[in-house]
Amino acid sequence: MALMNILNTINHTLDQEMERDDTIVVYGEDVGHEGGVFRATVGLQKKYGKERCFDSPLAEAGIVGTAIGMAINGLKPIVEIQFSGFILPAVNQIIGHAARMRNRSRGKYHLPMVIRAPYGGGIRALEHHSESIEAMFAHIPGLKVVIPSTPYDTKGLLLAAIRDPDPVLFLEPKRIYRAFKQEVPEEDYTIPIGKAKIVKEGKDVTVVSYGALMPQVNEAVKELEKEGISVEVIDLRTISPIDKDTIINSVKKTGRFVAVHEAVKSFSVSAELISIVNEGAFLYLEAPPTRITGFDITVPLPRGEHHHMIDSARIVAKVKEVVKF
Amino acid sequence: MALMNILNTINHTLDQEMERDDTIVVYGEDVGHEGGVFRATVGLQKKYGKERCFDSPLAEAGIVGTAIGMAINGLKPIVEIQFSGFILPAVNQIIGHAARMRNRSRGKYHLPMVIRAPYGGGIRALEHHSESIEAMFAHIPGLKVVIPSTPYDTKGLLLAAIRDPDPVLFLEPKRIYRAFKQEVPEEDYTIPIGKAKIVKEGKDVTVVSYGALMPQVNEAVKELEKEGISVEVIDLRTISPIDKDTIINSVKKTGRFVAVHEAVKSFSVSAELISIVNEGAFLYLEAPPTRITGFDITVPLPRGEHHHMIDSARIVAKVKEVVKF
Amino acid sequence: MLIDKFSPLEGKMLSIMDPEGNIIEKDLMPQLEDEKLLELYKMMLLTKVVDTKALQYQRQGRMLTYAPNRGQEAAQLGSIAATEERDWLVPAFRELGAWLYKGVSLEQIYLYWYGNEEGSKFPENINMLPVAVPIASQINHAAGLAMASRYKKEDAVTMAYVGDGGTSHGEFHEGMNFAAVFDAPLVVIIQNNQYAISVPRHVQTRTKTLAEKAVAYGIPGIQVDGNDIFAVYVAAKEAVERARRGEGPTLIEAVTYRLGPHTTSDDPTIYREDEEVEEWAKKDPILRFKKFLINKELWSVEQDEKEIEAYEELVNNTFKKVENSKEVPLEDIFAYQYETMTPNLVQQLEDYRQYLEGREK
Amino acid sequence: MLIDKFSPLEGKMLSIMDPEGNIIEKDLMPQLEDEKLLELYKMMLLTKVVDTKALQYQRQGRMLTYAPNRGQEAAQLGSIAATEERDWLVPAFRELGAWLYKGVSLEQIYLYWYGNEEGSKFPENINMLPVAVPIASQINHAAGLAMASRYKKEDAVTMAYVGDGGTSHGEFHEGMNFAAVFDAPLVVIIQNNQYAISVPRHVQTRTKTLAEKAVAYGIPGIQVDGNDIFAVYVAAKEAVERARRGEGPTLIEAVTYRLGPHTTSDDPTIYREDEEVEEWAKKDPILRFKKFLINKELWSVEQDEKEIEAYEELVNNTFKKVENSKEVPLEDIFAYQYETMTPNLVQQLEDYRQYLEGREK
Ligand SMILES: Cc1ncc(C[n+]2csc(CCOP(=O)(O)OP(=O)(O)O)c2C)c(N)n1
Ligand SMILES: Cc1ncc(C[n+]2csc(CCOP(=O)(O)OP(=O)(O)O)c2C)c(N)n1
Ligand SMILES: [Mg+2]
Ligand SMILES: [Mg+2]
Repeated sequence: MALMNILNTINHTLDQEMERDDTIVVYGEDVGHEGGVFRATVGLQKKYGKERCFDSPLAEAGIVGTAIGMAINGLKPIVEIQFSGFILPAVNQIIGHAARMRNRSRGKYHLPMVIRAPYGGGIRALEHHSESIEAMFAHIPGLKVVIPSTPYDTKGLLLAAIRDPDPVLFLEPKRIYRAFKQEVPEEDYTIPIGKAKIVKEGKDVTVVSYGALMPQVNEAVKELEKEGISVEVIDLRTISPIDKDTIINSVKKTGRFVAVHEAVKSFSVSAELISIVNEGAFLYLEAPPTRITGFDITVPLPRGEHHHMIDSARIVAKVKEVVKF
Repeated sequence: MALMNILNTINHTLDQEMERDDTIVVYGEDVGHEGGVFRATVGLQKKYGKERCFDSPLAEAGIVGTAIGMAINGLKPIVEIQFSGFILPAVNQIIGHAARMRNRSRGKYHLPMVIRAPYGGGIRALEHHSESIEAMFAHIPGLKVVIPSTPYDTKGLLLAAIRDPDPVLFLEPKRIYRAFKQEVPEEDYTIPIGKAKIVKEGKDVTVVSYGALMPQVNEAVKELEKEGISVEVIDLRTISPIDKDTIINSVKKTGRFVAVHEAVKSFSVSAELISIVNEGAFLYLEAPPTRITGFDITVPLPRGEHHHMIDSARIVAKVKEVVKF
Repeated sequence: MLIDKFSPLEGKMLSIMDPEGNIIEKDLMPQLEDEKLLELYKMMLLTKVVDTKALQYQRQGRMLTYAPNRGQEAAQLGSIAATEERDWLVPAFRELGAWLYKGVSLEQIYLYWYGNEEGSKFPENINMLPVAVPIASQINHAAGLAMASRYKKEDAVTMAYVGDGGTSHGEFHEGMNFAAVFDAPLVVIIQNNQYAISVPRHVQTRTKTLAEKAVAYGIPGIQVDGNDIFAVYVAAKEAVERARRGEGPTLIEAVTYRLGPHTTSDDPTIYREDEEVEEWAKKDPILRFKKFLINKELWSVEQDEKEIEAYEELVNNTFKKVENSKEVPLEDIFAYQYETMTPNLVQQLEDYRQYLEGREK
Repeated sequence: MLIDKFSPLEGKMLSIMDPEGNIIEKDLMPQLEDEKLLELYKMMLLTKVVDTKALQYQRQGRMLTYAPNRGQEAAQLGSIAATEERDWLVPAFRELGAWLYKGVSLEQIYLYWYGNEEGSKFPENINMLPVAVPIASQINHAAGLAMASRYKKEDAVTMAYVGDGGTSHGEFHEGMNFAAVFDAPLVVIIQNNQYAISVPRHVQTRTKTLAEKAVAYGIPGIQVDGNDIFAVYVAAKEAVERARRGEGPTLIEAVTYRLGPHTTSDDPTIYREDEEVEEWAKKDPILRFKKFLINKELWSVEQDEKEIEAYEELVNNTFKKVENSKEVPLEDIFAYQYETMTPNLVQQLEDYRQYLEGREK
């Protein structure tokens, strides 16, 4: 066991798994010698050589497209897209091919590959460095989309992603990369993809969120509990395939539902969550299932971004509203 | 007035507007000499010259990216993506730039451009020729997404799209390109983007759909009315910005809601519709708002595609279920 | 190296056999055994029959969209013949000749064009990717396959195909560059058939040749007469050997012509003149090879006719099987999205089955 | 044409002034008036001061992420000086010198790096695009701008910038090819500063030069000493004139070096040796130009010091203004998504305002 933040945990997990499995190769822009702009892959090239951890040319379709070829030819590539905003040039490969190769070849080829990308705002960055576009990929059959929110989960989910026989988009909550530490077991463990976590049981209202917003949610919940509101908190962990059962069962118990995410509101993950709640727990609803999300705008540059970011006070206010309904 | 199908109408509308406005240029793969693989631009090169209607190299980011440059420099490009499945290589330009140039430059630059792309399945085509990925783009602030379902609407919406100061993704229901004809006025008219159409008033249930499925919906409704169920039918016409008011007002009246689309179910347009209904008409709901959609799968090749396509019988069955709830 | 003698920048193109089947570059003529020559020729014939028949079936309303390759047989067979069984084939979508050479059954090929994913489930031992419909995107897969072979220290080479139109795409650029940077054992064959659907080659790019695009990746590039099976073979062989020795990728432009329509939905008379087609018909790669073999007394007109007849029967019988094949079962459209069906998919399938049952009643 | 004498395929690079400020290619020396020379030099100095100060502010925690351009002043000013006011500038993101030359106010530039979109709202008369963060994507915009100029029969030229890393991207390929096919009046300057963040030039591509990538588009490409303002200017001038005459695009590789970090978040000591930086510091483009001017008795050390001091004051004052500028108003993050706010946006803004008001109570 060691105390680690999310970033350390990614590095530790890649390291451990590369040691165990020499079909793993790790690459992307600045991933090799430098160890990534966030240092997630630091030390791996030194330890495993340039063959297994290397810098690629600056070309995202090239990165993902070659990974598809490698995965077909017996390797397990783990590629990094430097920021999720730069995944867009690779969308033809991800949506057009990675998600489809198994179905296209009726199972002859499958793609054990992971695409890692830091996502989300709140780091006072330049344009295209703050996006939350998980909904786009969750909409695509054949992909899995995972977002951890703690160091412990990061290890378990990343190992599960690497060992998954299908392509996994692993979105990393970069705002909380170094926000806090947790005991992360040295030994090998996986957390199943497709299972949400009940972070805290409660009975008045269900709050579902994921990734970089979980700390705000947890803070809000503390506040709410002080005021006598019992909140059931669910960390989705996997956006797709989504864990309907956990959500529906929770809402059957609480009768109230709030989804929280940073991504823009319309056509988002929260829309799907609200639909799931309707489909599975309509008769239990005591208030309209609702959502706290980013506005329907391009993430603003830092001098305007704070307007757009969600803090715990907003969550508290909305949950109270829902409980009072 | 002339009887036209959707495809003729597109050609007629482009022609009329090119005549009126010589800042319009029309291009894309096979768009010039041949007039497009569907012949939507046939005759335009002959009439307006190679300068205004031309073939481009085979490169979708190039097509959309150059259109952005042209729109900034005083032109109104209307580009064609041959099939919506091939829009993926252009996503970096569409989402990363087209949607953002106005905001990025605080209004100095705006992009009066239209991206036309035939979308949807049911034409027994090769892979990547049958996708419905409107949700991906509807999720992106700064874009507008329009889908007509009749020749009349096609003209009004396409003219509105061309004259819109912001980029519009104009998705064409290729399955019904030639399915039926309608009287289309010779004169100039626009249909406002962002307004849904109440195709038929009704009082028992609201059915919302768009594009190539509207004929199935209308057929289903005839069947349902025979059985004494009064259906309010809404054709969305614009996916984004979505017309909440029309939907909410309808559900306030009917208390029941069914969304119908061809696209896969999860994280789709119907999810947003259900959320809108919850947010705006929760207390009026007499049954869970629900949806009939494609399965969460890659569109199958023709020998399996029929399983995936939605026919009027499925709509009838689902609506009855909702009405009986 | 050939490339030193036939630099596209100097306007040179490699050809070995003229349209009359005469060998015009004796020194460069590959030493192929008679058996191999006949094997290749027969495969070209078979390809032609399979292709012509597919078009017929389609015209009869019995086949779906099909992409003919008549005219490009030498470009395909000459190149793929330079590879070994362990090598990888990465097609674009029009490489019928190469697929047949690689051992894909005719039944599977027809099944694919008949709209059934089973057509792309090649037997375990065939190292070949399914058709990549998004133009040029396969070049990145090919680079990755080749990088993996290198990583595993296997000596397999990847041979990938792309069209003249495909060279304009960003994915072509990225894949070529990756392969070059990582010395990947890759050979890319551009089948320059003069058109991308209706768009002629000169609208695609301003360069004189497509082979010279190799310069941008620091690798050899050569233009060959793509209707001359020997020219294609010799260039491909040298490239394959280079790749196998670990010296990196090569770009080969095979100058050829699509004698048929782009696909069965295409009407080529809109964008090209009959005279142009006739000119190219004279350069027919099969005719040329036949003349050569007849000159060499390895083949005869009678044998040719008999062989074609036999192929026609084979093809007709196979197509009937495909025509009578079952539609894709409902389960199958759900079963291959992931290794294990998600709960969502399980439920959607179950709900739909129940609905269908209810409907039957 | 210069390109005929300095072919990158023959390993030639154009330089006119050596690191000591001596003119080594007298014939090629451009005829610039003294005034112009001083204007350019002063703008290089200003660029340097603006850059150095931005880094300082950032280290003091007063500035957000900033991308320094120290060392690349000649590559930027030499090229942009070859354009006219009506021409278009399409930056990547590190072209401070070119922006200043184009007339963008220092205040706006700092405002941009200070995290405010207003920094990219250039005055009506400045034909310049905002920073394009997605690498190489701007080359397609540039091709489109240039195609539009041609369509409108205006003689404006577009000058676009891209990095060495950017040349690997598919968008570079597509934009270059479009520009070439449509004879667009475009000049693309590759600022080859040897690194893409930490990735050295030789990992980016296997070619010896980046200029030779022009071959793939059938257009002229030339490599110039990017720290020699005259070499850059002469090549750019020729290219601009070619473009203006309607002869299509040119690719210019300016060989230079980023003396500072990639951005303020970058630690270059991880990936490069001090000696390398020192070697390049000797080739400093500003020093070199200064020596030339002093030799020519157009400038003196005293003037230099005075000028720098004046610039420092200007820069400090401007930055203070930026530092004291208001944050972006809530309305503004909603107002520019579309020409007219959608009902959805109106409602979201209204709801949030109400929430904020409720919170204040
Ligand atoms: C990315 C992408 N854009 C557009 C298409 C539609 N399309 C199919 S084939 C084709 C032309 C391809 O031309 P070329 O590369 O020369 O190959 P050929 O068809 O001549 O064999 C086009 C535009 C596609 N399949 N993929
Ligand atoms: C499409 C894309 N991928 C990745 C990045 C992250 N990134 C920013 S700058 C940079 C390196 C750019 O190198 P180069 O083109 O040489 O320009 P330089 O920074 O040296 O000026 C990278 C990878 C990006 N901005 N855009
Ligand atoms: Mg072609
Ligand atoms: Mg660089």
